[in-house]
Parts: sequence; structure tokens; C-alpha cells
Amino acid sequence: MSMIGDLFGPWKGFTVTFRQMFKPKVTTRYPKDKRVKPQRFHGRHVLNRYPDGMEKCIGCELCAGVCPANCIYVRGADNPVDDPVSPGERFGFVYEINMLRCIFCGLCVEACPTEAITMTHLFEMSVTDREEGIFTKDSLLVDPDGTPNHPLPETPLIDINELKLGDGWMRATAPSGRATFEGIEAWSPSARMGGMAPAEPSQQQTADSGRQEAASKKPTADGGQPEEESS
Amino acid sequence: MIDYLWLLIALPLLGALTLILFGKHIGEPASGWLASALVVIPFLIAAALTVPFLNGAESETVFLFSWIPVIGANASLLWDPLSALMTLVVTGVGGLIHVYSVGYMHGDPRYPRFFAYMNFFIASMLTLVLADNFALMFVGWELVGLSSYLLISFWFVKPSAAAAGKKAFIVNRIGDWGFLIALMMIFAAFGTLDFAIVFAEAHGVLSVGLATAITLMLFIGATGKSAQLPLYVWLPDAMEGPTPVSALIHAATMVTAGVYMIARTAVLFEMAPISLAIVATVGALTAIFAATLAVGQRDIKRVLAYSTISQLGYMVMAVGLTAFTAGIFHLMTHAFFKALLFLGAGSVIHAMSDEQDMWKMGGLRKYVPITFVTMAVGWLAISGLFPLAGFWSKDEILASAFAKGGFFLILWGIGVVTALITAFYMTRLIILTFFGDKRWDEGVHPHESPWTMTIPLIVLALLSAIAGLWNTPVRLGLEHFLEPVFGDIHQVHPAGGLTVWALALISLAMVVIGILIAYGRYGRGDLPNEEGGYWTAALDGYGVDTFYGKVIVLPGKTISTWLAMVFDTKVVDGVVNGLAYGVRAFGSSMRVLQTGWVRSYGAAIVAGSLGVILWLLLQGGAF
Amino acid sequence: MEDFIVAAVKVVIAFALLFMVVLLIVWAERRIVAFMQNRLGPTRAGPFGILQTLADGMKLLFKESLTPRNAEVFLYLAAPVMALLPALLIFLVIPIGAPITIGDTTYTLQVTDLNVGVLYVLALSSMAVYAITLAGWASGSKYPLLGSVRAAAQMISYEAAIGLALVPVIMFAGTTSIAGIVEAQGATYFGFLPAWNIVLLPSFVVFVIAAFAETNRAPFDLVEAEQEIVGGFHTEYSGFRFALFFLAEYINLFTMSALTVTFFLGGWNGPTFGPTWLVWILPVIWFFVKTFAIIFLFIWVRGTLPRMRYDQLMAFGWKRLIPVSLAWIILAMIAMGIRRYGLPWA
Amino acid sequence: MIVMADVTVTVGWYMILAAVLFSMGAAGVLLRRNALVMFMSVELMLNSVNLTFIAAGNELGLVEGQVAALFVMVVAAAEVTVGLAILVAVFRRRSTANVDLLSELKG
Amino acid sequence: MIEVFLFAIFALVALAGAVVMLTARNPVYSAMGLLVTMFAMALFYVMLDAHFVAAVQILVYAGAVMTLFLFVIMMIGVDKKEERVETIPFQRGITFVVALGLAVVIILAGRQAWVTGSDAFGSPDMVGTIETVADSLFGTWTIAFLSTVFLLTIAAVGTVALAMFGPTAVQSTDEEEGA
Repeated sequence: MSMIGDLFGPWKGFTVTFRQMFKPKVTTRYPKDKRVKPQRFHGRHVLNRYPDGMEKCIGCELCAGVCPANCIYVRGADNPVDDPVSPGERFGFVYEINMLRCIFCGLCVEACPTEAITMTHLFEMSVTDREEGIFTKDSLLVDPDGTPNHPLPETPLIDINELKLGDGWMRATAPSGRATFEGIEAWSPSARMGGMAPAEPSQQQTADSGRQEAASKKPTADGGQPEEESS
Repeated sequence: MIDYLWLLIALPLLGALTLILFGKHIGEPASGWLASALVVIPFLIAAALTVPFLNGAESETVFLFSWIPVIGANASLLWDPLSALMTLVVTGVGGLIHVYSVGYMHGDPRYPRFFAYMNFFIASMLTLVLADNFALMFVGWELVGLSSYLLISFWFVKPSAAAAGKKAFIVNRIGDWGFLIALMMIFAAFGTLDFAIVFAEAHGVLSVGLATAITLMLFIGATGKSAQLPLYVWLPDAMEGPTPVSALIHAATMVTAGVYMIARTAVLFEMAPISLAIVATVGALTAIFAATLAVGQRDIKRVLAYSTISQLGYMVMAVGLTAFTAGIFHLMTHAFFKALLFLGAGSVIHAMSDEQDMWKMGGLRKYVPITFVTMAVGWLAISGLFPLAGFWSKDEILASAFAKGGFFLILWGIGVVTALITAFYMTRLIILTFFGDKRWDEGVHPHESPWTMTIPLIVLALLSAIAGLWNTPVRLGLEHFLEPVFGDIHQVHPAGGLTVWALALISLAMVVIGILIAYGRYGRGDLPNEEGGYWTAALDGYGVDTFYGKVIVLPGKTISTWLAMVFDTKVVDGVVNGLAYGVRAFGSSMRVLQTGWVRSYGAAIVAGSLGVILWLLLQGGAF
Repeated sequence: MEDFIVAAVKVVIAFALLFMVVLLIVWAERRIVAFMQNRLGPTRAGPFGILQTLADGMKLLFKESLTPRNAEVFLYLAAPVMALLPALLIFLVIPIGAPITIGDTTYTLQVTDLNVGVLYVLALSSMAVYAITLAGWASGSKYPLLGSVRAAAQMISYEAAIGLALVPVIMFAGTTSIAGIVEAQGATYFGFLPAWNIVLLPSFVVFVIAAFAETNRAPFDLVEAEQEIVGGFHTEYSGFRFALFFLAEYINLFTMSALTVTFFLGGWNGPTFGPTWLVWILPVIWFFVKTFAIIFLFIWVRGTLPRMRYDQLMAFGWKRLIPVSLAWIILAMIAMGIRRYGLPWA
Repeated sequence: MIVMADVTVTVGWYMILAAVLFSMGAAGVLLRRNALVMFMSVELMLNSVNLTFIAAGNELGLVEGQVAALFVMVVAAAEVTVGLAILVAVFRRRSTANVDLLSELKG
Repeated sequence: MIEVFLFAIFALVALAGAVVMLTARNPVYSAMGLLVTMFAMALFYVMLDAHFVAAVQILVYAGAVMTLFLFVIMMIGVDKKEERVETIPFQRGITFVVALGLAVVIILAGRQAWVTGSDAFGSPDMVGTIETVADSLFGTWTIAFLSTVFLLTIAAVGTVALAMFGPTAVQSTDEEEGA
């Protein structure tokens, strides 16, 4: 029996490949069908605003400093007294990311003290000119009403809505560092989330329920330390 | 059926090749049986092919392939009663000896090689016998010599065996020289070496003188191969070979080649009466000379060896008397009983653990009964006791000599005396070996040989006993059988009537007297002291070897030494060295041309070919 | 003059056919291998992506062709052409259909029928070595050189096997003309079994295996083994010149399959019926069906077997294929003898 | 062009071509120092001889010309394999293919 | 007429190939030149109705012999360009004279009837199909054919022997130890 089996052994491989031809294919036909992106997908960056429309970026250049690909260029400037751009003393006067060099590691997001830069789910950024690969503040910064910008027009491929899907990192690294906050937006919802949290159903919810109202209570938090959580 | 004739030679040859190449893998008993089978099968084929002759079929020539057509030498085989008889003897006795050897050679480290040589010998002998022209016969003749050399010196680690082989080879070469000259003369006379043409045209082409010269040269060849005076010396020494070899080659087959050759060329011999007389005389002298030597031997095989020479003398005498049938008849019967005796001697030697001296035997008949009985048959057969084989054949020769009358009556007398001596020494051999007291050394335990050795003995004993009845004065079976061959030749026949009975009675009486004398001398108690005088001389072969050594070998050595030491170093080397010096001087003057650059050689080659083409064009008249 | 025109038309048709077929084969290969790997392969250009090859070709055509600094320029430029030429020329002797008789004239669906057709095929396929050797050498860099030496050794070795595998075919057909070989396979055994040379099974197997090696395809594609020697002989080629190599490779694939069909699977032979035009067309269809079956085999093997090691490759060629072919030639000779003269004892 | 019309290719043309090629081959052997190129020149000479054989055979209507050419090819193939093997062996020892440097055997 | 043109073209190609072979500094180009000449030869053979020889010419010369040459060139001589300075005295002059002379005398010899033979022996429109060649090869020239078998065997054995028993083994181990 094993003799006969040995005889046909070499053919087994062929039957395997032949059978595979009629099995379902794993290919996703991309423009038509898109795969669901993981929550922590590192897509294009956005620069956020506070719900009141102030820019979160304070021009500290920590993101530029931490960037391993050296693709972020930031220039800070003092806020005009009469019309401050950001809540603090300074704001990001120039903010450019060279997307051709960016490796989408997300270190800038981690470094940012004000949660000004976050990442989204959009990755369709193809350009026809290397110049266009450098995204400036114009396209990175969300509009005051929370609508993000994109330098390219909306096509079936470029779904601007993806820019509104937040970066999972924010949720995974809740400031308390506790796993129970997994999936909970830790603090200050970014403008792109559509402004303020929808409602304040209950202030005395425990940490277990996970609903976070801190942001709504402290709209002008300076450093972003949610002391309430620790208690 | 006749188309398979070539198998007779091919099968043993195949066996020889197989055993030489793969003998070691075939192993001990198997190679022996293979060799035996490849001799027995040809025997069966030959027997089947011989049957038509009994019904009076014609002789046939089987053409195999062209060899040297210019000299009438093709590889074609002659199948007539004479060659058929010889083939049967060679393969039959040979086959028995092969079977015998299976047992006898047991334990020899070069066992397969021995059988390879044996098969090779059979093939060579059959080539000799079946040849239909002198050239092919000569090939067989030489191959037989070669295989005999190989077999005699089979135990070449013994210096005496190696020397014996060499001696046999060299002495045979002297005979071959005569044979070769005869062939040249025949070719010069006839322009061909084909038997058929030569024999058919012999009477027209040859003068008596030329025929005498040719036949004498042929006879020299025969003396070498058939161990006649004066070239017999190799045969006793050849006993150094294994006993089956002695039986096969030096009793049954090879030594009879000379007799066969003379019988084959009977037409030529018939034309030369002087040659015939010489042949007969030499035969008779050899017979009695060797017989007297046989008397004095102590080595059992040497007795048989001299006896063989003596019996060959009978055969040669017979063909010299133009009693060809009688000669061939004796050849056949002798093959049986001498092979028997040799094999029996071998069996005795085997039993005595390689002891060959008869003075150290005695009383063996109780220990080796089968050997004793069979050898006794051989003893009586060779002695010529009625009605065993030897009686009929020997008697026919003697009767023929008597019938020829005149000078040949002397030969007849010699023959009769030889018969007496033969009976004497054979009886001596038997008594010393099988009767009397044990004289063997301590630690020898005689035992009967294995069946492979005894069965051939029994078969041969039977043949020795009855073979003579084929050709009795009453019923000439062989005579008729050989008639197609010797039909045209005037053969001498024994006289009829009372004479033949009288002659038979005389020789029988001689035999009985010989046996009685021997019995009287050896059969009763103490053995006589056989030393000094005649006995020493006989043991020494009458000093013939020493004589040859002084007269022929020594001067030859002296001359060669002078040639080697003086002539060669001074004259030959001088010429060579002188040439070398000249060449070297020339070379050094030309070495400039050898630049070591291939391209300049190439230029020279191209320029040379250009010159050649130019020269050709000039010759052709192009310009 | 008319002959000349006919021949010219045939050549044009043959070449056009070759290029078309190559487009198809490349697409088919990509699709089939993709399917075997549970992928889809090209789907974009044209229906089912059938125009993908064309698109790739256009792309290659417009890409910049680089010439390395160390290259021997003349041979570097000549090598791709030398690769393409024999590939195109071999096809000229392959009959793709039964002869067609229009009026008094019979047109063979074959550019020319040489009486030494088989030798012509062997001779030209041995020419392919030059392109590879020279391409590798003229590139002036080490990976191409290694690849080309490998390729040359491989192709020479397996050419011997191909030649030996064809000997029984020639013996059975009694001719070296390719049309003759095809016609010889038109007969039937027992009235229904087609007398294709596939009965020479060992020859067929040896031929197909050697064809894999001769076309440098998997599992013998170590000429282009990316993991070891980058791209093999065409590492330094780009753009249109690379496209020529690519083209030659796939033409060779098609030609080898067509030759396999011609020599062993009866060529265009197959059942014909119906009206005249169908009788003309059907043999062509049979021919292409069989050829694509063999091409599918090629692709299938590529999708299944891993690449052999170089020493295994050479040992396989010299110690397996060639002795087997030789032994088989002897057997086939005996079979031929029995077929012609009867059994030796009968 | 009118004159050209009755010109036909005769065996002599082939002979002349072969002679020229043969001479070029001979010159190659004598001039080039690279043993490989010398070998090639020898091959050229053999080829030109083949051409004469076949042209003559064609002219005389004998197939023997082709047979002779085939034999020449066989011999050439054998010669090339052995020759190149020797060359490679020499190269291994001496690291050169220049025949002028291989002149140890000079007198 | 067209034959003349073909002859002219092929002859020019053959000569050009020969010239390239003769003059190229790089042995690879020499080989290519010879290859071109051999192709031209094959075409001549076709013109002379020797189809079988033409096929064998390409198969053997172009397919095997020249490939072997290329192999060996790549193995040994590829980087070394030949010096053009002649070292052997008079070699160039001798070559020139001798080669020219050779061409002349061969052409002259070709004009002699006793060299070339005069009459047609066989059928003038004999075509070198495999059958005719095989008849001659295996009929009249069997012994010669068989001896080529021995020749090739000997050549193969000799080549293997030369390749096998060289000093390579020693050298390579040395290199390995060095490395």
C-alpha cells in the first residue's frame, strides 16, 4: 500500500495545486471592496482643534524632534494677542509633513503634549508630483467645524470620511494607563470627532462604565491631566 | 548438423575465456564442472556427427571465414573419419580427465585457472585436428605447445616445474622449426597450403626427392611433438605438471599429434620410401630405447612417461611401415589405457599424499581397491595380453612389420623385444605399487579417491578392455571406418592365415615371459637392490640430458655470451652510439630552428604546403 | 513569384500569431498561477485582465533602456535580438493545421516543410544559448555572467536529451520532415486509437522534462533564480530590451509546446467533420487545444514544483535523462525491428 | 545589369571563396597569439575545406562530398573538445592563453 | 540571377565574419565573427543542395563547437586583450606572403582539371537529403563512420581526463585556506 502511495506521491503536489484553482480566492478587489481597517491603523495625520475652534498645536516641535524619518517641519510663533490661534503662548506657525519620507510610525502622535497631531485611517495619498507629497498646514489642519481637509479630490478611492476615523492609539493608551479605559476616548475629543461629546447623561458614572465626560467639563484644559480619573 | 562443427572449438574456447575472466567468481567446484561440460558437450556433438560415417557418409569441409585466402589458408574445418576419431578421443578422454581433475585439483589455489588452461588445450588440440590446411594446423600445433607449456609449469612456484615447461617449449620449438620449413616447402611447391589441393596434386607436382625432403622436415616436427628420438627429452620432465595434465597431454592427446600429422599427410609420405624407412626405424629405436629406460625408473610417473615414449615409438613405427590404420588404432587404444594408467598413478599419488617413489609404496591394493583393479586392467592392456586393447593394436603393428619383410624384419624383432620389456616394467610397476609389504613413510594413510576420480578410471578401464575388439584380424572395423581417408593409399596389411596366429602367439609368449620374469624378480619377498651400473644410468636417462647439455647447450651459451658481452657492447653499441653522436651533433646545429613559438612552426608548415602545391602545379604543367 | 508571396504572407501570419499567442500565454500564466495560489491575478486591463500583457508591453516600451557602464555595447544590444530570432524561426516549420486545397493549389499551414525539419529545430534551439551567454557576458556584471554560464550549461546538457528523445520519433515516422512526422501520426491503432507518438512514453517524458529546462522554466528556472543571482542573464536589461527577452522566452514556451504536440500528440490530427470550412478549421483547433493543454502543463508545473538546485539539475540531465533516452532508443529499435520483421523466433 | 543576367554561380566561385577563407584562417593561425583565436582560425580553415568538398560534390553529382564534410565536422568537434581541454589545463597551470609564452620546448 | 545576388551577399557576410575573427581584439568578437561565417557557410550548403550538412553545420559548429569556445573564452581569456606588437621577427611579413601565396595557388590549382576532375559522375541534380547521405554513410563508408565513433569516444575520455586530473584541486584548497 505504501509502495503505491509512494508511486503517486509526486503527483500529490499537482493535485493540490489543481484543486486550489477552484477554491475561493483571498484577493480583495480593492477599489470595489475594501478591507476593514484595524482600529489602530496608522493613516494620514491631521492637526486638531479644540471644540471652540482653537488650534491645539502650540508649535513646540517635539513631533519634529522625535520623528525618525525627519519628515516634519514645524515653526512656532507667538500668538497674536488680539486673535490667539491657540490657547497658549505660542502656536504652530508652519507645519509641514513630507509624506514621501514619513514612515507612519506614530511617534509624533505620542510625543505631542497637546494631542494636536493624530493619525487617521486614510492612506490613499498618491500624488503625481513630488512637490505635492509635502502636506502643509492647510491640508493637515481640520476646519473649525471639524471637517478635515485633503489635497486631493474625493474619488471612489479617496474616502474623506476615513479622515474622521480616529487613531486607535488615543484609545489604547488611556491616560490612566488602565486597561479598563480601553476603547474610551481619554480626554479632549478632537474637533474632527464632531465637536463636543454628544451628551452628559450621568456625571457619577464609574470608571467601569467608561463614559468620559471630563472633556466636556474641562473644555479649556491646559496640560491635559484628567485628575478626576485617578480618584 | 554439420553446421555446428565450429562449436567443437568454440565451446572449450568459450570456457577458457570465461574461466580466465570470471573464474574467481565462479568458484571451485563450479568452474571445474563448467569446464568439463564444455568438453563433454563437444564430445556429444562429435559423436552425433560421427554417426553418418558409420553409414558411409562423405567427408565434409565446413568453411567458417576467410583467413589468408592467398595461401589457401581459411578458417575451415575438415570433418572426415580420421579427424572424427581424433576428436572423439580428444574430447572423450579429455572429458573424463576433466571430470577426474575436478576431484584431483581440489584445493588448488588456482583451480579455475587450471581448467581454463585445460579447456584452452582442448580447443587448441581440436583446431589442430580439425584443420583443413597446413596453416591452421600449424596454428593448432603452436597453441597446443603453448597450452602444454602453461599446464606443465602450472605449479610454476616449483623451479623444476618452471624448468620443465621451458624445456618442453624449447624442444618443441626445434620440432616446430622442421614443421615450418616443411610448410614453406609445401607452399613453394604447390602454391597453397590446402590439404585437399596438396594431396590431390601431390603425385603430379612432387618429385621423390622433394617429397623426401618435405616429409623428413614434417617428421622432425613429429619427433618434437611426439617425443621421438632424439627430441624425447622433454616428456619425462613434463611429469612435473599435475597428473591429469600428464594423462591428457603427455599420454592421450598432444603427443599423438605427430602421429596424427604423419597419418594426415600419408599421401606425401607414401611418395618417399626413404622417409618411411627412417620414420619406422626411428620409431622402433625409440620404442626399445625408452622401454629400457622405463625399466630403471623409480618414480611411478616417470615409468609411465618412458612407457609413453616407447608406445609412441610403436605408433611412429606403424605409420613408417605405411600401416596407418594400425598406427591410429594403437593411438586410440593407447590413449585409453595410458590415460587410465596415468590417472591411476595420479590416484595412487593422491592416496599416498603426493609420494611418487615406488620404493615407498607397496601393498596398496587393499587400500585403493578401485584404483588397483582399474590399473591392473591398464597394466594387462599395455602389456598386450589377449584380449585387451593393447594386444590387438600392438599385434597389428608387429604383424605389419613382419609382413613388410626384408629390413623391416629387424624392426619386428625390436618390437617383439620391446613388448617383452614393456610387460616386464609394467609388471614391476604394479607389483612395486600394489603388492608386497608396506614401505611407505610414517604418517601416510592411503585412502581411495573420491568418485569424481574413480568413475573416469572405471570408464577408461572398460574402454581399455574392449576397445581392441573394434579392429581384430577377424573383423576390421576401424579399417573400414578409416577407408575414406586412407582408401587411396597403399597400406601394408598383416599377412593372413596361420602367420598372424603364429605372430600373435609369439608376442603373447613374450608378454607372459616378461610378466613372469618381473614376478620372479619382484614378486617374492625382498626387493632386489637396484643401484649402480645400469640402474643408475637408466635413472639418469642414460645421461642424454647431460650429453645434450654439453654438446648443444654449452656451445650455444658460449656463443651467446660472446655475442652479448663482446660483440654487442663493442660493435652493435658502437654503431648505435656513433649514430647517436652524429644525430646529437646534427641536432645541436639545428636547434636554433626550434624557437618554441608555435606560430613560427605554423609559418613553416604553411610555407611548406605552399611549396608542395607549387611543385605539384609545376609538375602538372600549370605554368 | 507567387510562391514568394505565399511564403511572405505565411511568415507574416505566423509572426503575428506568435505575438498574439504570447500575449495570451503571459496573461494565462499569470491568471492560472494566481488561481493556484488562491489569488486572482490581473483583472483590470480589459475583460478578465486579458489586455494586461499589452499594457505591460506598452509600459516596457516606454521605459528608459539603461546600458551599464561596463557593458560591451555592441553585444549588449545584439543579445536580445539574438534571443528573439531563433524563437521566431523555429515556429516556421511547425504545421498548425491540415493542408488546405483551394482550387488547384494546396496550401500547407506551415511556412515551409524542410526535409531536415527536426534537425532545423534542434539547430535553432541550440542557437538560443548564444543570446543568453552573450547577454550575460556583455552586461559586464557578475550576476548576469553567472546566470548566463548556468544557462548555457543547462541548455547544452538538455539539448542532448531533447535530441535523443527525438530519435525514436524519427525512427517511427521514418522521416525528419515535420509534416511527415505529423502525417505518420494520422493513422489509428485498431481503427479507433490514434497512432500518436505518445506511445513512445519515455521519449515523451524526457522531451517534456528537457523542454522545461530548455525554456528555462520552473523547476529548472535557476537561470533566473532571483534569490541567488538576482535576475540571471537579464539582470542589467530594462525596458524594451528586457521585453524582447521576455517575448523570446514566451515564444519559446509556445514553440516548445507546439513541438511537443507535433512530435508526440499527433499535431493537428483529430476528428474532422462537417462542411469544408469546418474541415479546414478543425485541425487548427485541435492543434491549439493540444498546445494549450501542454502550456497549461508548463504553468501547472511552475505553480507546483520548487526550483531545483544547480548540481541536481546537471546530475538529473546527465545521469537520468540521457541514459534513459539511450536505453529507450535501444528498446524502440528492437520494437521497430519486431514491427517490421516480426518476432525473431516467428 | 544586362551583362549580369547570364552570369551563373559556378563551382569556381565557391572554390575561390574557400581559398580566400582558407588563407585568412592560415593567416589567423600565424598572426594571433591567443590560443583560442588560433583554434578558431583552424576551424575557419576546416570550414573552407568543407565548402570545397560540398561544392565539388555538387558539381560532380557525388554525395561523397557531403560525407567527407560530415567526417571533417566530426573530427573538428573531437579536436576542439580535446584542444580546449588542453588549453584549459594549460591555463590552470600558467594563467595565460598566449602561445608565445608557452615556449619551454625551444631548442 | 537571384542566386548570384545571394552568393554575393553570403560571400560578403562570410568574408566579413572572417575579417572580424581575424582582427577583433576581444576573443568573444572573434568567436562571433566565426559564428557569422559559419552561418554563411550553412546557407551556401543549402544553395548547394546539401540540406543535411547545412543542418549539421549549424547543429555542430554553431550549436556545440562555438558554444564551447565561448565557454572557454569566458573561463580564461575574456579580460585579456591581445597585444598588437609582434614579437617574432619577420612573422608578419612571412604571414602576408604565405597567406597570399596560398590563396593564389589554391585558386590556380582549382583551375586545373586534374585536380578537380572533369566529368559528372552521379546525377547532377543530386540533393543531400538524409536518405542519400545515409546510404553513402552507412553503405560505402561504414568503417570510416564507425571509426569516428571511436574517435569521439576517445576525445570524450581524453577531455574528461584532462579536465579531471589538473592542478585545480590543489589550487582551490589553497585558496580556501587563504580565504
